[in-house]
Amino acid sequence: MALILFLIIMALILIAAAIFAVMQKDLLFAVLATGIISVVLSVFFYVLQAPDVAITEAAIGIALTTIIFIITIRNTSRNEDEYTENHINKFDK
Amino acid sequence: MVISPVHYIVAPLLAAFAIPLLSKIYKDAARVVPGIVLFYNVIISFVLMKQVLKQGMINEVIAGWQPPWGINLVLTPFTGFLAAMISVMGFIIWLYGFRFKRTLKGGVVKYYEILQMMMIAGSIGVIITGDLFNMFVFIEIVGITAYSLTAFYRDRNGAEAGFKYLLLGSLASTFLLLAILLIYTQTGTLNMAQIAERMPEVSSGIKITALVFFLIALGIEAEMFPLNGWAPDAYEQAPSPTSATFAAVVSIAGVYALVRILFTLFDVAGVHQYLIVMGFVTMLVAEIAAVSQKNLKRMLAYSSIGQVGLVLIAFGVGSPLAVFGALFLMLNHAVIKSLLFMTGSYFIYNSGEKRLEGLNGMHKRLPYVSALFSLAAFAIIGFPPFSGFWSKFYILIAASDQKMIFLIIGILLVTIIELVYYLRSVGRIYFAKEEMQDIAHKPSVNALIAMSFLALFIIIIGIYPDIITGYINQAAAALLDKTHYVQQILGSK
Amino acid sequence: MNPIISILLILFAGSVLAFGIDSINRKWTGWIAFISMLLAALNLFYLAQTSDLVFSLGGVSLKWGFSSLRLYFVYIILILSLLSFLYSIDYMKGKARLGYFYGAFLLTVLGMFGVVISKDFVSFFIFWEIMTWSSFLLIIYNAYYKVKTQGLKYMIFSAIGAYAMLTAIVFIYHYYGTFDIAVAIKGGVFSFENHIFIPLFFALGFAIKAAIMPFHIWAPSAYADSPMSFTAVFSGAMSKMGVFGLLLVLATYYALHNPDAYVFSQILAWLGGITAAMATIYALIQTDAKRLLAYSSISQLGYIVVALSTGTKLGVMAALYLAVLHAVFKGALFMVAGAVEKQAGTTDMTKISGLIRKMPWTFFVALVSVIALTGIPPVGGFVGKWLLYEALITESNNYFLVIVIFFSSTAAFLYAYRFLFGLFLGQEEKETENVKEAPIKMLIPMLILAIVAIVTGIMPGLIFKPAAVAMQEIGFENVNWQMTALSNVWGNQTDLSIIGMFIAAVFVLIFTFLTFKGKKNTRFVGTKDISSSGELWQEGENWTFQQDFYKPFERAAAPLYKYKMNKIWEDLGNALEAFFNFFRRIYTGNGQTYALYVIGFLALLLLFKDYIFK
Amino acid sequence: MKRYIIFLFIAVLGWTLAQTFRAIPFGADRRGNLDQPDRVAAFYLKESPETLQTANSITAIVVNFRGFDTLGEVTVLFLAATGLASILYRKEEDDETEERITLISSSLVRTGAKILFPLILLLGIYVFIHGHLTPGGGFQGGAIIATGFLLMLITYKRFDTNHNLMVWLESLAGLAFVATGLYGLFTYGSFLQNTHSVGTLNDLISGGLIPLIYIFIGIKVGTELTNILDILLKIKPGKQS
Amino acid sequence: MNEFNELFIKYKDLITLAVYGTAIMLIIIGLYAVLLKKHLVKIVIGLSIIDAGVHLLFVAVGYIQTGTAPIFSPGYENAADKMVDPVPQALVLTAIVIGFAVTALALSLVIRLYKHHHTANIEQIKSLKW
Repeated sequence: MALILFLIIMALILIAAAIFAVMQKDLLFAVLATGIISVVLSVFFYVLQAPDVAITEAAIGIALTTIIFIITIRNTSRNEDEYTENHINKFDK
Repeated sequence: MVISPVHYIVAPLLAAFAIPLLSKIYKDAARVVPGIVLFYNVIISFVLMKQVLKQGMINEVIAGWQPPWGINLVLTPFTGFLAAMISVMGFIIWLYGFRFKRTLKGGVVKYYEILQMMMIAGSIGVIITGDLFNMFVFIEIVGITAYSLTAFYRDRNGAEAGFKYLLLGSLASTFLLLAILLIYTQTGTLNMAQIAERMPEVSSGIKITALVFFLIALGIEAEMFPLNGWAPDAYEQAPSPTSATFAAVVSIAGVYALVRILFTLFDVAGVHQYLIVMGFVTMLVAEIAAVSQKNLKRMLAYSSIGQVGLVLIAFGVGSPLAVFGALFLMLNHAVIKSLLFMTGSYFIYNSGEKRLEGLNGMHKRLPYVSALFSLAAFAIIGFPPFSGFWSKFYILIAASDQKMIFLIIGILLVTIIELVYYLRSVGRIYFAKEEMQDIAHKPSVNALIAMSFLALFIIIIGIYPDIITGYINQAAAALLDKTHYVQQILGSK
Repeated sequence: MNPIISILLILFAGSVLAFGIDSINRKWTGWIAFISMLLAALNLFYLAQTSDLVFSLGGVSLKWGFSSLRLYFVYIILILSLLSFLYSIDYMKGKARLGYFYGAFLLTVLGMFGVVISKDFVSFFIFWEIMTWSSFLLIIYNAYYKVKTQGLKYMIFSAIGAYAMLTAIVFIYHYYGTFDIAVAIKGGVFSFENHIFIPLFFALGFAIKAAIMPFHIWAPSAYADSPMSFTAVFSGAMSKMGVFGLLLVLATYYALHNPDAYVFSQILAWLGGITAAMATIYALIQTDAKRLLAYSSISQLGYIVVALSTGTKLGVMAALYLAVLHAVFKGALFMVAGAVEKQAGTTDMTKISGLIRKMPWTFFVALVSVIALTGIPPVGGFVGKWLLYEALITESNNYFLVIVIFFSSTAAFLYAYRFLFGLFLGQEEKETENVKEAPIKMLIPMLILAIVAIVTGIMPGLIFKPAAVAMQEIGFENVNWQMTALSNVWGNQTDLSIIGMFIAAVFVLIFTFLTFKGKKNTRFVGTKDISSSGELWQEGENWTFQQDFYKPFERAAAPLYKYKMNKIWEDLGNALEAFFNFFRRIYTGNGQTYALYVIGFLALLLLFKDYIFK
Repeated sequence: MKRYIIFLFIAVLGWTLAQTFRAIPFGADRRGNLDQPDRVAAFYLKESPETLQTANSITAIVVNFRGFDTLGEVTVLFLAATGLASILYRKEEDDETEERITLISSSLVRTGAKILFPLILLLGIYVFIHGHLTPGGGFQGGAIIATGFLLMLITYKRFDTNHNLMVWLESLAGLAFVATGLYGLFTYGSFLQNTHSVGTLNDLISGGLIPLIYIFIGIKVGTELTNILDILLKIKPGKQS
Repeated sequence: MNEFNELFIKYKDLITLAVYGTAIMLIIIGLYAVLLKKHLVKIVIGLSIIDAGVHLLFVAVGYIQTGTAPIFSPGYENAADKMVDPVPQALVLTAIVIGFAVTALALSLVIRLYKHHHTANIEQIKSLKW
């Protein structure tokens, strides 16, 4: 029973994290939410008797994907609504 | 077995892994090694083609597991023909671009050559593999190389085109995965022959859903109409040898994947009508968009899409003659369109102008290249006695056998649209006033050899198509003979 | 070697050679082309005893060979082309891109020759297309800035025609299982019971080539803007390919006298009649001699089509005869226009005049050709007109058509006279003072053509003979003809030689009179030389007849000129292009929209998947 | 308006997926007959302990049964690294100083990283060496190694991945993978064919060539991922080009 | 295990919903981001969420009631009949790595685009059109 409850809670967290990742304006948090998706997903995989996939998802999804997203955000804009760089001509020398 | 289909993949892979090392030792290794590898592919494709025509089929198993358990590479006359075609085109495009890449600085050549070579190898992989998931992997190889190459010129438009391509490509791979999953759950196998064998047992709901996913995913790769938004941008922004490769290799592989899955895997009615309708819409929209293009490569890109539409129509008609025509058209398209991209690239290089105005009066500066461009333009419109005529002719005859008079009239009307913009550009080359510019970048010898080879091919096939029709006939028969395919692969257990 | 192969090879090799040699030595280009044309034409002596050439290409069985009908057209093509190539050597001297010109020209001749010798539909179509695109290359040769409209117009119309034919051809293969023209015709391909679209599509293709009225708009500028030496062949021989094709299509009708075809032939006849009349009216208002000739060409082709569509023995004979004659005199006229253009720099009839003294031989050719064109004895045109009228009056029962034809051939006098007057007669102008007679290499072909026109006028049997043989092939038995006489249905015979001699005598008399008169010491006064009347010519004042030549007539016929076919087609083209421009905006450039297309298409497929796939 | 259309489209897709997967019951046995395999799943489950003597049947599939896929997959990563390098970082064209993004890190973190790094490497190596016995393998091990490098890269400004060594390792690992495949081709007639001496189940040295190949894959994936991270970390924020 | 078995049967619909439903929801949410979010990074996030959903579907399809991981570790040498389907897991391994490669490439393109266009709004990046 506990396992099933756990599964359902996990599923809810997964969906909530996904919705959060999509809706959150601050991209850094959105990316962290995708990291959470990966964490929960790897647990999910583990529960579904797929330890190999779980490890892969954990290693690649949590650490690597998140870090490259963060690098990207660092290089672009952090706020979703603020697409444009404020000082466009800053580097146009 | 000295030579086997696996060499198609392994040789480029070895080279790709080795190039970073070799280029530390010998600076030009990155430019030379792919040529050697691609030439090796040409040689083995001829050897294998001969063998295939004798034996009927080569079924190469990987890791010693007979199909359906392991992955297998299948060379039928059909796939062998396409693989040979792609190998030859790949080598010619390499030859064409040999000096072009000299304009790139230092180590960048390495990246370019690896990606370009692997794009060709991946396309061959898509064609010769007999396993569904393996096909997905190869499609991803082609995709990743294509995205990178599209954005290879690191200007704003390159990245934009690359991103669009990547966006649609990712959607395609998503749906492809879903479709593979559905198929796997129902048949319990990934081998295409066995899937084909078991497909009648699959319940129709899941089968058709999987089919739709396949259609979307491979339609994106095959540049079918509402799914081809990436194509013009990618063709336009990629370096010209890569544009030629897109037309001559990648789109062929996409169409192959679509056709293989529709013809061999599924036994669903309505597919043919779907192909005809969507092929026609693709062709019509592409040509309409091409007519008033201002940009030469973009115009050629839309024309490419149009040709692919015609290929899809021909496959949709589905009779042996139509498939024969479709294969012939694929061959012609590969040859002619890459010649157009090659010559067009020289125009752009000379005028420094990507727009059509750059063509003005080019015949004075580049007489030979202009003549080749005109030849290719005439050939792709389908004027006899060039090779483009025959393929169109066979497709029309095949359509007439099915009494599709409106289809025929439609195809020919669209051809007239095509004719308008090609002749306009030919007219520009010969008759428009040029802006005086004395600097002429004459084509280099290797590019001239490559282009002349293609032009010669166009003329020879146009005057005497019998050289090639025998092979194509066998290829078409091999595609249509599904039971033979299944039996050959599964029977050799 | 089979003369067919050798002609094709010679022409092709000549084309490549001419194209290549241009960059080495420009002087040789014309000669190379002429020599290869000559070599090809020499093969004519071996033609008659040639057997058919059957071979397979691309899975299609092809058949090339001659027959009497085909030979008839081969002669027109090769001889006219030969003369034109001789003419070209001097005409094209000093122009750019000679290799391009001669290469394409030889290919065009090759295409025409191929069309005629093809005995199966596939090679027929192949050569037809070769002819079309190589002539396209020639049409855009002069028209630097017109490529976008004029050359393309020609190409689009040709393509529509050719593709209509192609559609019909593939369906012939579907229904009859053969590409062989003779077999297909025997099988009743062109009969109207089975598949009416097959003869209709073929007729469309040929009508476009023959510049029949609603499809003629490519013709005036194509004829007028190409180099004249090519136009001579273009109008003289290539438009006859349309006639040749119509003969093929209608052959079944002739042979079987299919009553169902009555409507069809009537429509064709009326189209031809309208073409003849309208083109004549348009020719009247042209100020450029080349355009005038172009419209005249269209109207002459109208006659031929009318004659053809009567479908009687006499009518077909008239058509065949007119086909030759038109090739002769229109070839000569275009060469005259070319000579004037070459020597005087322009063919604008409002600018030049009085060339008769400068270019007497050219004038002679023009005179003979104009006489032939208007159909005055003793020149060959008279015979053609005679046959045409007789065919229409006695056998067609279509008197309105007769009236139309009468009207247009009468009106032809007007423009023919304008041509003659505009270029050669009238006052001499200062601008034309330094004009010289055309070089000998240009004169020879013109004179040959003029002589042919005269000879055929006196001895029409020279043409009747091969024409009669040709007609037997289509299915007409017992075609009667005499060498030097015409007979009508009432049994009266007119000996042409007597008429000829009489008129020749009159000519000689007039010529002597004029010569003696010219001996007197007269001073030539230019139109602008009005100082004798105490006035000075002001800039912009019009003192010549050349301008507003037929002003009253123009005013009278003004309503007719309003309806220009050209404008309708152009509007259609513009509307299409605008639509295309609008339509391609579905490629918005936004990657997300493309993704939306994908998902939308997916959703649609998923919604309707059970209806589409079963 | 557009938003609702999109909702509709997505809803159609979701509904169809739901309908479709309702016909594929969750948790049902779709492996087929295990004794007389008619489906690949059963075959793999049967053969992987018997013929290949590989405990982890996923490893058996990834490296042997479907080894060609894995070769392709390694190639994809390799090509992604190449493509990334060609898109983002060209040493010859950008004369940018090779300055990496680093987090402002305290000495505690740095020391911790220094201690952790060898451990992480060891873990990674352990994972791919035991790929045929326990969960994990080349990819996982490679990814873990890359994580270790990532840790060092972002904490130490001066830490260099020794590009040359990386290139050598990566290329040699790739070549070794292909060479192993070719060894199978030339010895047994089939590319990637496993040796016949496969050892016994659950030994460290078992499964024939499988552990060897997985080690190559591990090295290759690790270097490739490190390479990708290295490239991404080297771009300067907001630099014009 | 027996207890779980019973529970599984009892709550089968719920579990099915939890697994399949989550996967499909992930796909849908990801698609929503891809189609409606304007920020390039958001679109790439959407793509990776879709990927996650698809991977979950794969693993879920391979799952077998009360199955064990397909590893013949000591003590499980003959437990093949209880093991879950290993094939989808192997495929997912490949798919995850490929997905990572594509994501990395996508993000590099995003960085490139931002450098040139100074914006990450996809609606403003359309210099190639028609």
